[in-house]
Amino acid sequence: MSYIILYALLGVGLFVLGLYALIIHAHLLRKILAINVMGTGVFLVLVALAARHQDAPPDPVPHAMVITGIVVAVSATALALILMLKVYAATGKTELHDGKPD
Amino acid sequence: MNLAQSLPLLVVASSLVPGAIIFFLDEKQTVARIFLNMAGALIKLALAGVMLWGIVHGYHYEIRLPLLPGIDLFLRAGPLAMLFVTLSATLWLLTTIYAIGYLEDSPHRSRFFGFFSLCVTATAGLALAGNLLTFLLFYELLTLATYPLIVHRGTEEARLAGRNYLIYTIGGGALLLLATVWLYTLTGTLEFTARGFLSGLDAVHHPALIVIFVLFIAGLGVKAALLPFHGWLPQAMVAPAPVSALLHAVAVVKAGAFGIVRVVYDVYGIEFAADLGVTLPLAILASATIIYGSVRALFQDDLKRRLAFSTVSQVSYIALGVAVVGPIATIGGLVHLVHQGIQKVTLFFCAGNLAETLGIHKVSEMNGVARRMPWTMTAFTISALGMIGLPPLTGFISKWYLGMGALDAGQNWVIFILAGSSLLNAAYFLPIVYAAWFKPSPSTWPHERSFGALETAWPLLLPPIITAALTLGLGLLASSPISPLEWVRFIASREFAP
Amino acid sequence: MTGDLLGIPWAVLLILLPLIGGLACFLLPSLSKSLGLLCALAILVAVGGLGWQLAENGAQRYAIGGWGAPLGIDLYADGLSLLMLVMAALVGLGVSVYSSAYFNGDKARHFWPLWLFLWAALNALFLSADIFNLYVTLELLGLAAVALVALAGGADALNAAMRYLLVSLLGSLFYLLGVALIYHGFGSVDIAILAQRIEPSPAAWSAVGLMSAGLLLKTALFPMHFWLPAAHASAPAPVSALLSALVVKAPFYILLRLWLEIFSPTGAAPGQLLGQLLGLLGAAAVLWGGIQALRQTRLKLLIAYSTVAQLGYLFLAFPLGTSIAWKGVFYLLLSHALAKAAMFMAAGNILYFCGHDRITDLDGVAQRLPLTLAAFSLAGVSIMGLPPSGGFVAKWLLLETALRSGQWWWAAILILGGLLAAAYIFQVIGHAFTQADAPAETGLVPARMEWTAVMFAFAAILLGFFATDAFELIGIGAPTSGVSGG
Amino acid sequence: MTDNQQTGKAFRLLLVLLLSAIAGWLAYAVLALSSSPAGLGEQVVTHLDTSGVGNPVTAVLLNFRGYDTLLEMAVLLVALLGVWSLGGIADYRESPPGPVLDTLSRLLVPVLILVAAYLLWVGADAPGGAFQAGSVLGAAGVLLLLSGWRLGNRFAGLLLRAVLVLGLGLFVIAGTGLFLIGGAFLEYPPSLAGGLILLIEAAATMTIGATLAALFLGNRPRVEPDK
Repeated sequence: MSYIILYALLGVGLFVLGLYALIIHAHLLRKILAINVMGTGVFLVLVALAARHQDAPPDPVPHAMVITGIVVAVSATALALILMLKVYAATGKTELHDGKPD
Repeated sequence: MNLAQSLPLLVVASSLVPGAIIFFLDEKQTVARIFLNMAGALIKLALAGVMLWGIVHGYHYEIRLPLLPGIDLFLRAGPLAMLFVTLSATLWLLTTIYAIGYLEDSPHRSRFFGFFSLCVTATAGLALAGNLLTFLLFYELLTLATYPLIVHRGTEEARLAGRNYLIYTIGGGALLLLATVWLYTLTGTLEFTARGFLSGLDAVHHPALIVIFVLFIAGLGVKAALLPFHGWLPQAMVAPAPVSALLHAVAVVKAGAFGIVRVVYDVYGIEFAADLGVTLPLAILASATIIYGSVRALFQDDLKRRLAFSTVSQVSYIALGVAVVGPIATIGGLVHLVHQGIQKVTLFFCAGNLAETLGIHKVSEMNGVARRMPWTMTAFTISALGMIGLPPLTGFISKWYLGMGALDAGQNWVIFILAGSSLLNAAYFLPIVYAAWFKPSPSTWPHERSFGALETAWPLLLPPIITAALTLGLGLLASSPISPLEWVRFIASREFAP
Repeated sequence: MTGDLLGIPWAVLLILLPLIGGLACFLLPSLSKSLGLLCALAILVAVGGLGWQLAENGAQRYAIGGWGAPLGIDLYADGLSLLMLVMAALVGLGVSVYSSAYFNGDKARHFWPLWLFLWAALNALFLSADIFNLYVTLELLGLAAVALVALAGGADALNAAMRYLLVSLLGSLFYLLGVALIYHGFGSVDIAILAQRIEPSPAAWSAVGLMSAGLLLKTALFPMHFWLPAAHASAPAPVSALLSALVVKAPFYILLRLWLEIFSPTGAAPGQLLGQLLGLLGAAAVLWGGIQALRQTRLKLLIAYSTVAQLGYLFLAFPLGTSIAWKGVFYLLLSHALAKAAMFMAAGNILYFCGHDRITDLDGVAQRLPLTLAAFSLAGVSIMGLPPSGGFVAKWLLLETALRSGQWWWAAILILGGLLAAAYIFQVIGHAFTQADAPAETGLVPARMEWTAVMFAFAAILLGFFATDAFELIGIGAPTSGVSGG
Repeated sequence: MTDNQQTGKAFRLLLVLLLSAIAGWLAYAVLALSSSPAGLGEQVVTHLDTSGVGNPVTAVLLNFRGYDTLLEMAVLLVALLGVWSLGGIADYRESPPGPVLDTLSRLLVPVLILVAAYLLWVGADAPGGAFQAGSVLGAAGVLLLLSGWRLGNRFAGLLLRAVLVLGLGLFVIAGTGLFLIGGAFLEYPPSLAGGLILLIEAAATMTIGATLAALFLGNRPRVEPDK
């Protein structure tokens, strides 16, 4: 066991914190940020564990996965932000209404 | 050979194909629609005749299509199937003629006749079904195809009647499905076999078989309008008269009764069913329905509702004949399938004529109507007397065999049911007949239409006259070799062979 | 010649065709309709090719880049993938035809590339043998689906799209964390390799939990269905059809793969328990979805809740667990896809024609849109599970297994679900048959849109007659071989 | 929410407990992983010399798992399609850039482009590569947009779209081409691998940069109705 595992634990912490924020907060921007925090947590777990064997070089595969994941996260965040602005423009609210039409 | 094998399929297709084409006809293409209807009906009747001939001469007609893994869609023209096919083909032809006359100039005829044909397709299919799965398929098709006919008028009342009909029949279908699958998990086969295919099953399963029997009777009893499940039938009277005729005499109610016959004889086997002890409760249920329906009919002023409760009562004769257990009672029950159909269809034709021609809907409006419409009321009277069971009409034959069968099987109490029911039948039919012939007619009718020299349009008049003649003729010629009675004897001899 | 055709990697083509089609539609918007339809036909041919290949040679594995698992990414096609691909190809073709009439102008310009990318995501997902690659396809699918929902415009649709996006991302992240744990625990992301290596461990169990939770959320199993009705109901009609018929099935497919191949050896006891739990949630979905559908006043919401209920059926096979039950589920996937596509298209036609979809005001639809009503009703027959439809075959197989194994309560759920379905479907039909007081025609529905719906409904009905052949094809590569016989 | 503060509190407490339990369990699972055997690192190293690049991460991204990257380019494009299909924000105020921003962007943009090119080139053998380069390029685009620069009409149509699909398009074309000449899809012959990867990466860099900038703009560049 090495100190590197602490980063992985931190990743788990971020994931759960993000989840908490996603559930608790109603404001859409906070929800989007929470999703990003969760994502960062997952990436941290991936990358940190890749370096857990100190005698070997870090495993490059999780790094590649994280880069892919980041691009996906950026794309999704961009779409989410614009969608949020559109929701705001259409409803005047920064929150989701509870889905019952009319 | 191949063509002969596919005859059962052709019988089904002979109404399916015209029906499918009719859906796409424009409202104004009356000639094409009539041609398709009549061609389909005549072809079906001809095919049925060919198969009857073939069966008498020892041919077998069956066809299989794979459906589920291990279970086929299976059509087979056995003697019992042919009884029902011939009946429905004959009555369909007449009902079609009647419907063409009845619905003249009314809207949505293409839709109507399309579903009408689908109904008969379903009836022919379930008559010819060689296993329970096929039966189930056409049973559900029948439910779906009749629904648009019941709501045909598009009123709120029709919608509610349709909804009620569905609550009963879809529920019944679900029970039937459950019973069928359950049975399949026990036996691994669903094929109808003379004298049943369950008697070899381990005794451990007997309680399950009793529950399955109850499910079957409940599922089929809905269409057959057995006692707690009859509620939809009087409500469905909002439909046009030809639909009522179809529901009561040709398709729906008969399908339920026919299903009970199938389940008791060809799934359980009558002797095994008697051993399980399920026939006596069925007989009691049927008897209760007979009396209940008659009593309710007594108090209806609306003519069609009175006829509807009469159906509730009369159809249960079939179940009663089955449940009494014995060759003679079986003959009575099965032959009543035919006789009740012919009689009841006549009555509904006549009721429709009264409504269409004079605007009469109520019994209390029928005073002296026989003088205005003598042909219609003659037909009505013959059928009503048949229903009561007056010799030599067809209804008498049924009741005679039922009574003899009950005595033969040692179930003497059934005699009292029959006698009581006949009295009640007389009580609700004879006043109508009396009023129509002997009471003075009012100066005006509720809503009279003129049809020239005839008392009403000829397509409306011809079918009841033919069916009334059949009621008389089949009664008189009951012992001739081509009568339904002889055919039923042939079927019964198969079920009760030593 | 035959050998050459058999040698073509049809699987790769199935992914490339919609990708290229999407790119072409994006580059040349004025041609997008024709390009889209062409692409749909080409995909159908390719699926045919793949099916032929599978029938001749059995299950196929294709190493992209020539590396092979575990270093590279493999595509894997067996009977189950074929089923899903065929489903996507059929529904995709129909939706393309329908959309070519439904979308015009600027909407069409946005619809076609998004739809083709969504199709590419579906095909890639159904062919992937790599759990990280599945994550990428899931994201591609999710983003395209969200964008398509939002295409309807309006507050409801935007709101629903926003929620859908958040749920979709959340589900993906759960899934991805599970992938991370699996990779670090067992050193591969290839399903087949993992199936051999995996053994009960905290990482494996966490991964099972995380991935299942994420996928269940995405596939909207009760009580995680909260996002689905609004999204499916407020999207444009062809998109609703896509979402209900295909998109929600994709995460379910992944779950199925994982369940059948990786998770089943992670220890029998928790597996059994989880199976029962999934069955319970499925049963709750069947009942809840049915009751909610019955309570809806808007046609599209009714259909959306029907999807919630129908998805519930899919989970009844988990506690039953036999290969017959799985066959039932596979058939339900297909028949529900066809029937639900038909229903949403029919609803789209009604909306197009009447300008609203209030169920009580549907009077006269039977007279004015007879084909559309026929499509809705026939599709309803399959949804209710009446014979001879595909839905019936599925229900029969599930009922049979439930009764055989003595778990009669699942049979009761199946029967009750069918009754509820009948109730909500006939509620619509009943109102459609009533006579309109005053004819209020607003628009004419293009024939293409009516006929597509009818074709789908018919296909769902006729599906019942092809069960035997279909099960032979689905059985290629024995996708349920990991399942115990009892 | 204010009326139900009591239930709100109870809910929060329950949620915190639940999430703590999840966190605890996940931490336990992660800790248990610390001794699990290594992943694919060794295999990557073994095959590195036939991959065409020296940087193992780039080798995984563009060669061993190049298919993931291909799909990821599609994700990027779909996000942009989604943003464009939303039709932009009507009341998005564009304030004129202040002098600092203006000057800074003039100075920074050329540098950023240079950095991007360097990152792209160096990615073959050291940390760097198309995504890093693309994001730097995207940052340059964002800076330009912030300082009021807009794409000219001549480029806002087909040309822009061509740049946006270049990354994915070239990837697909290369992959298909390779499989037409007899290999597997995306199977680079070792001799060509280095060049092909650089080519694909260059295209991807431009596309990523353009896409990110376009995503930031949040709206399809308007084309005057002149065609």
